Amino acid sequence: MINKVVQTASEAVADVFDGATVMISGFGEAGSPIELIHALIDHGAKNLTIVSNNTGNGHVGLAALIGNRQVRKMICSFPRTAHSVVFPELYKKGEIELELVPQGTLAERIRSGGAGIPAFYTPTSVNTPLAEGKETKEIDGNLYVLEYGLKADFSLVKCRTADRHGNLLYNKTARNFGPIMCMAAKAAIVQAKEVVDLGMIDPETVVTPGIFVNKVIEIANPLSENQLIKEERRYPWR
Amino acid sequence: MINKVVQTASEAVADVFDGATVMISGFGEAGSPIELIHALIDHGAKNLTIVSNNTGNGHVGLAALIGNRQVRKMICSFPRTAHSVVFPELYKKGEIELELVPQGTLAERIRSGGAGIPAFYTPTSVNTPLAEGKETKEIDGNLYVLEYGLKADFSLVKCRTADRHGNLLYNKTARNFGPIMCMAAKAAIVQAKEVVDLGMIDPETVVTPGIFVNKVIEIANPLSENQLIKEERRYPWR
Amino acid sequence: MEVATKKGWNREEMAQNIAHDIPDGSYVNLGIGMPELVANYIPANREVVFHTENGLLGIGPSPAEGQEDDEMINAGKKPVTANKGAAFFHHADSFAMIRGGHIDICVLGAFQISENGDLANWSTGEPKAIPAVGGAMDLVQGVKHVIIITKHTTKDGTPKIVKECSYPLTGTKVVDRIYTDLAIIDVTDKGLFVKEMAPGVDFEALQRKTDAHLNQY
Amino acid sequence: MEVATKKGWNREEMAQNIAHDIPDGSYVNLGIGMPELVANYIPANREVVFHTENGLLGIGPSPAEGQEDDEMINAGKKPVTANKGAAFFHHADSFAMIRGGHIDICVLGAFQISENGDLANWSTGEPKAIPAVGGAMDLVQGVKHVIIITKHTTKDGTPKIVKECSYPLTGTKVVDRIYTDLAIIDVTDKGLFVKEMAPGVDFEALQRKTDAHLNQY
Repeated sequence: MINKVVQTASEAVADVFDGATVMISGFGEAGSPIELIHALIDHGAKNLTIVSNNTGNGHVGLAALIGNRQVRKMICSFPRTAHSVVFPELYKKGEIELELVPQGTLAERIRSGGAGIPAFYTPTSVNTPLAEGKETKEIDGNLYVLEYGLKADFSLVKCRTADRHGNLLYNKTARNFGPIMCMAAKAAIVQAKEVVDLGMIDPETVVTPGIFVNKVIEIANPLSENQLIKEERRYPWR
Repeated sequence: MINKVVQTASEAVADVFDGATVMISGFGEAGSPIELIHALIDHGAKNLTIVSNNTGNGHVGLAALIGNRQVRKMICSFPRTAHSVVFPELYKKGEIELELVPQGTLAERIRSGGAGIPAFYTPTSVNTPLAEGKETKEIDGNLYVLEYGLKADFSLVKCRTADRHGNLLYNKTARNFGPIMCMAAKAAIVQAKEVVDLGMIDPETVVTPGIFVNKVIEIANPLSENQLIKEERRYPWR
Repeated sequence: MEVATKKGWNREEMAQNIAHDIPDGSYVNLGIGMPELVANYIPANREVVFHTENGLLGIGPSPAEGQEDDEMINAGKKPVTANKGAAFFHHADSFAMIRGGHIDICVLGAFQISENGDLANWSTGEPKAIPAVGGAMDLVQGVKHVIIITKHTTKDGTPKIVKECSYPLTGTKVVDRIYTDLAIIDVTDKGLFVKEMAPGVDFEALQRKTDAHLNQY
Repeated sequence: MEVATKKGWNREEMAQNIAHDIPDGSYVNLGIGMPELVANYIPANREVVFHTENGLLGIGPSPAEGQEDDEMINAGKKPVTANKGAAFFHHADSFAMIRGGHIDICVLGAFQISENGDLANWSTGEPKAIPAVGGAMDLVQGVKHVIIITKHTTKDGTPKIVKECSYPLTGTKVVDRIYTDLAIIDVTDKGLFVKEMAPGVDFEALQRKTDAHLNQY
């Protein structure tokens, strides 16, 4: 019997170890698995390498994880956004590492990691500072940069609907990095707004097949990061 | 106004030129765009390079296209299947070229062609005859083979449902190569069992977004390749 | 001649100039900021599909106040809606559209554009700045027509269209056309050619505000 | 000793041996032909998800006669059904599952297996034969546990488990375990180890029918 559903967020993230690489879904506020991130803050794993498009907002979610000094290194495409305050401060003090990756290359590296492709050539970043020190190759008269697949020990992902096999549906633009991060992780940990009975998800519409998912937790009423930022909340709650 | 729907199969394939590379969806009998292939036989374009997983069955569809001597070269993973008779005969006579590609490498090369990835490394075929003459690279202690993205001038694809923007839904395992072949072609030509009004396809369930599609034709009652083979039919009909 | 500058196009007119040149049926990606204005001026008889790299084709009008959805945003993290015929997809598929040459046009801002079409628009290279690149490098490499919308000079009058970019590059030989407040300029293999000037702008004045050499058709 | 051969396991028993060793919750890909039998013998208290590389996870039982669907087939082009919890996907995603190490077990046939786990199962190398590879090379590289189901020898008694393969290779050092009609053999870094023998088979007889060196645990 396959049942990937667990009962608490702390159980979902219990296996995360010090030094792990953790991918976190979301683009800005959309698709960020805030309850799982907060459970990881409670859990306390340190020296993490985090792969996520941004660096979090305000003092909740990913920003709070960074603020709690659990993150050694960020791999992302856009570390400064309107509400990003924690990462910039630590970065300027030299207290957190940054690997800056063009957004499409980041997505493709994650998808490649999940698809067993160790490396690929891309036109993106050719002749720019982000290609410095990287192998290049001329193919059909054009120059390309070699980029390596990215894998993770864990992914924390938010979705809309899940079943006990881990089949997933997403909500609108909150889909973003979720499907490829599930693919690229040894253990994909997913928070779903609803867990439905097996057979309730049409096989034609499954976005992430369960084979890519390891644990599912239902968070029926996830917090709104936007709302928490407006209210200037901080995690751990004080 | 975007309206990719055309009225006849011959209009759909009218632009195919001699020497073109044409991808054809389908895995065995499932997902083969038989009406579009027959229109291409009527059209008569020659010296084609065809990318398709198999080489067709009996004397209809892809097999009939090959039998009509329009194909110079096949790029495929499994050229001999139970009902494949035309290709083997020509191949043994040295009258058609074959590029044999492992099935997963074929799929990834097509996807890469569509995604702007000119080349990638894969573990598949390492130390086998199919890697001979290909570049290899050691990454993290393992050996990988360099494979190149595949693009096409045209793709002929079968799907279940389409709208005038070219958004597509597929039917069960007939999905197979359709979505990636739409991506990899300069012009993706699609036969759909039904064309529905714009807005009838839920944006969350779109499998092929219309951006990858150029022409759509409704074939409400497509022929069954299995049935034609049982009946020993031949195209052109005689 | 200083009068000419003031007679240039304003932001809305610059966006209109671009919108006017976008053919019916195009797939278009708009960068964050000034490029977003372009969507407001597509002529009513044209159907243009807007792509946002965070995973949506078919962006519709901004939602009414109170109708915003945290999980329905564009690349600039602003609330959007979806038109009929829209599609959602994940990031790798979204950038397959970009890198794979499926988007017809993107409209981006710029710090500098060189006379051979190099673009610098992601970093001023200041040592203390936090670098952030987003999808800019993917867009300039993959999209068929890369269009720049920018003021012709910086606020202090420094030319943005230069012989060679001094800021870190986003890509080399990638820009196809530049729409400024003063002119519309094509980037060609033979150099920069002025396609159109704003009312009241003359060629000599335009050249003086431009570091790179300008040609007339 | 010839009697021993006849006392070996039959095809169904070979498939049962494999099914018995597939853990609850596994994701499994079955090759075309004899491997397909394995699906019939999964113990009722285990939930195993079967993958077919043409684009389906969650294969169910064969359809009733008259209920077949041309567009619902497995890799062997046979009609199948889908269980609750199934998912359809395209070929690139399907092989991402395979190549990316997401499938736990695959069961394949073989022409030859070498003592270091090399596998030859796609071509006899005859010059006039039409080569066909399908997904075999992807499966052996990507799947976590590669299991072979095969008669111990060819019909004329030639060993299939050999020191070195003479047929064109599918992959090197890829096989984890071999289930034959005579024995179950582990491929380890230290060579081939016999895990179990069929009733009536003794080690010396088994070794005589095997070109490669066999070890006992």
